[in-house]
Amino acid sequence: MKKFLVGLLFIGLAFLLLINFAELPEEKLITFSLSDYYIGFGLEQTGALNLVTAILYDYRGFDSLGESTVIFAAVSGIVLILSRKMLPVSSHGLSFIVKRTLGILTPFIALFSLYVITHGHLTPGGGFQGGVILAAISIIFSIVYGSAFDYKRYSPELKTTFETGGALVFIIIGGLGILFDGFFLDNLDFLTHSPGTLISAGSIPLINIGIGFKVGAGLAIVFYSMIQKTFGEEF
Amino acid sequence: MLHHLVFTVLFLLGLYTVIYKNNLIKMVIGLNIMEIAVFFWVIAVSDTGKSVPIYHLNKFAASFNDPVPQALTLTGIIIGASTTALLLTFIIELNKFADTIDSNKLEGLNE
Amino acid sequence: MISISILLLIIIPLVVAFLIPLLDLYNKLLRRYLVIIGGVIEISISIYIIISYFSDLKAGKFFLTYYLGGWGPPFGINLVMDSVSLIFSSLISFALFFIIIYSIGFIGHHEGKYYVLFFLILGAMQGAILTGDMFNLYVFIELLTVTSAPLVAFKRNKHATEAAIKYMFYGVIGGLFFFVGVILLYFNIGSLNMAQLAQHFAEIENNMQLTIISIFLIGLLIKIGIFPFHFWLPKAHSACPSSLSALLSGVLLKVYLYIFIRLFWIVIGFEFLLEFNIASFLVYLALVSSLFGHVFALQASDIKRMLAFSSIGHIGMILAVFLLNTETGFYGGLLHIISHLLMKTGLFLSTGYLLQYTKSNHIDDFAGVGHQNKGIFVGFILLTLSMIGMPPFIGFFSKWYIIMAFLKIQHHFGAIVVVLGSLSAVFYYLRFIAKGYEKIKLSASDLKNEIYNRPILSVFYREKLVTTVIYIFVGMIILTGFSFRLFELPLQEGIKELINPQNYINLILGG
Amino acid sequence: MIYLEYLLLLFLIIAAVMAVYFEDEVISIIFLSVVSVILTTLYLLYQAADVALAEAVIGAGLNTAIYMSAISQIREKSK
Repeated sequence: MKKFLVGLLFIGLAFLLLINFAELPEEKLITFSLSDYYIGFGLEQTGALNLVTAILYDYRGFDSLGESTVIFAAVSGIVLILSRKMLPVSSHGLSFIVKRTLGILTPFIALFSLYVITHGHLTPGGGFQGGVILAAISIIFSIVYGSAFDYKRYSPELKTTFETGGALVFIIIGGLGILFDGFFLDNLDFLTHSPGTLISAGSIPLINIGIGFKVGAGLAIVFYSMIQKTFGEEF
Repeated sequence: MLHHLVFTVLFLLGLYTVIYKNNLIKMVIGLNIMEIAVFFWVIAVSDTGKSVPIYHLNKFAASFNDPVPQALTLTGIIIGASTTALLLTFIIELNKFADTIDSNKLEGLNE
Repeated sequence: MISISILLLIIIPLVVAFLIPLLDLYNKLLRRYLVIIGGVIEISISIYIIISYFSDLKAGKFFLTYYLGGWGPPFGINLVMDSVSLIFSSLISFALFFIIIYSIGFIGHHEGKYYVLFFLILGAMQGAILTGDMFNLYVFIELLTVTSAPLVAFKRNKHATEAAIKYMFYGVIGGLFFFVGVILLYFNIGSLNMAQLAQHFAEIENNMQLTIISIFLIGLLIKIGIFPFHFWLPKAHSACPSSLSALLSGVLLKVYLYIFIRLFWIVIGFEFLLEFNIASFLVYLALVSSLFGHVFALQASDIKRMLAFSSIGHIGMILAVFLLNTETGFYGGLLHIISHLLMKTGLFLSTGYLLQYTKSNHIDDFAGVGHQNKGIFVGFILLTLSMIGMPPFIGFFSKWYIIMAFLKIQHHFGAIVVVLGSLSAVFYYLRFIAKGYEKIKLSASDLKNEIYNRPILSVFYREKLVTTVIYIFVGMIILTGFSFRLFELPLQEGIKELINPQNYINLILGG
Repeated sequence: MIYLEYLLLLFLIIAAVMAVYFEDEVISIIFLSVVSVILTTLYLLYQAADVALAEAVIGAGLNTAIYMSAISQIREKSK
């Protein structure tokens, strides 16, 4: 019965999606729409070359706060569900050659992630993407060196500190906005120099750095919790 | 029209997987495909043949694609990744208690 | 009027949630104080808003707003608080404050993450209610799903994890539909601000209007748990600890109802639901859902499942009475939202207390509970009486106005469903009350057996706190029953806003 | 260029169908990451560089790792 109803819904949905979605209008109804405003004034108002970043961290910065809170909530939930008071059972990792190669490569991966994070307002990228690359280092470490290696190097306490610290940095920068310009998450105007330089675009790079470390640490915690031998109780 | 067709096919494929597959991990994959379909559609429709919404320093061309859907999709992708991670965590936990990830054998998911 | 206090309603819970893990690294005992301080700050901001803007409310021009990042309404995100949001927001601060106090006595393990997720839910609820931006609303809806799902699985057994998976699947699909709706609105109109969308929605072509409405309807009906999409609700609301059931069933469903009201009365005008004949269909759908909820509650032998099914019944009733789109309907619906919030939260909290003295949630184990905990069981009975709709309590008055609203426009089916629901409620609550007063004789070995069979959770840390909170809720339903006219002023202002959405648009866009 | 887009769209659908079709979860996930890679290219074609970077990093990188760890946990348990 349930599956039959769902099937009916299915056909209706196919009809809806195919027939009606194709009728999207070419022009938006509002003559001066959101995108016109952002494209027209984005550079001079925020100082960011990358308009997507300008929207994400300045015009709609509150969305990004909510978004990073979603990641924070997911991490908290995963740790809540999978937490066991057990040391991880480590695999031995891959061969010597792979370990050495990774050792040489790691600084470059870290550098690339830092580049993506700090140049969010100039080039494609930003805190979220760079943060995921940062987390990838942790993931590769636990694959290549075995899961205990990462645990010894970067303890869960350190990761937690980075994660919550990053989120708090976001809120503190927002609070600075109240202090200097009168509104929460206001772009800090005194940091805006000529567009195109690294330190421009007001608070956007700072927020990017906060989010980058937060996302990196958070996703590392997620991966680490998921590879933990959570059913080690038997042995 | 082609984009709408691809979107519809992918979305319904994902929905089909969520509803008719029994393997829980396959169901999560179906959910992912649904999300992918929506995000693909948003980006494909918002592309009007203009350039990436990033200024070059020396040439100030101002005919950009609409940056707003891109920002919204970015948010959506990240939220989708966190929900996927959470769902997989629940499945690991369920497998620990029930020793199966077949939704047919879990009467709690089928009533 | 620009006021930072409505921003603080969202930010304070988030800050508390971010601080808890940091504080845990140093000292775990400080956490409890931080949690209480956070709750106190939250509720005092709510009280501050009510007191300092009371004259505005009386004059009928209560309206607070905040521009995030300093960008004005059409281009940035703005927070809005009007009379309807004032009712919901202060109710949530109030209810969650007491649930926090209850949790301190009730939850025994994994407290740190529990409070993190709890405060994130509080922040997300306030955000979903106060935001004036469509996409921001989507982000907060997803945040609500992501934070409440791990709490559904909090008990960490097979049952709870299954419930969480089911909840998550429905929640993510509902959220995805909501996302598509928001994007469609943006592609058609070119804005994300609710007021601007409301202004221009009438200019979209008819087919597209219908598409947008149906996409949003699928998304929101899944979230509210109306009949064809209600499968996740009873499991999810009964699998978690009682304090969380109270949160999900008593408070979270109202947030989704608020989003429904905000969307279909202000952003998408109600006249479009009438134009496409969706409104009358939805009334019947909601009433059928209500009937289903009550019927399933009759055959449920698990007390928390029974309460969850009863929630489906009540929520369907509220939705139906709102969809009548009359002044009496709004009054009855808003009043019943208040009363159902108080009653269902109180019921789940008292059930949580009573269930500590039973082996399981099953009705057979409920025998003799009334003798063991006399005071709380009397409170439980008073709450159920209010749920049924007995005169001196608030439940009677709200149900009275709902029936009046149905009768006023000659909608007899609705009135019959409400009465039938109350009648079946008499039966399904009476079963448990009668069982609770059953005399049982326990031998010494039986007693020992029962103590050893108790679940691990049944350790009370501070029993006094738990009972005090329950008594407060019982007191609230009696007090508000005698003086439900206290809500008259905000309710009337809220009704004015729902009837005249143009007012909201003018206030935000300054036209 | 337009043929490249058609080809990619075709491969996108084929990869998605494959991800659903195979019973083995590992193969499904590999095809899912293939979908993500194709999607990244498409996003670049559609002039959405930020989304392409996010899709490459999250869809092809992080999601695959998380799926794999989940499956290894589940297989280890049932062994």
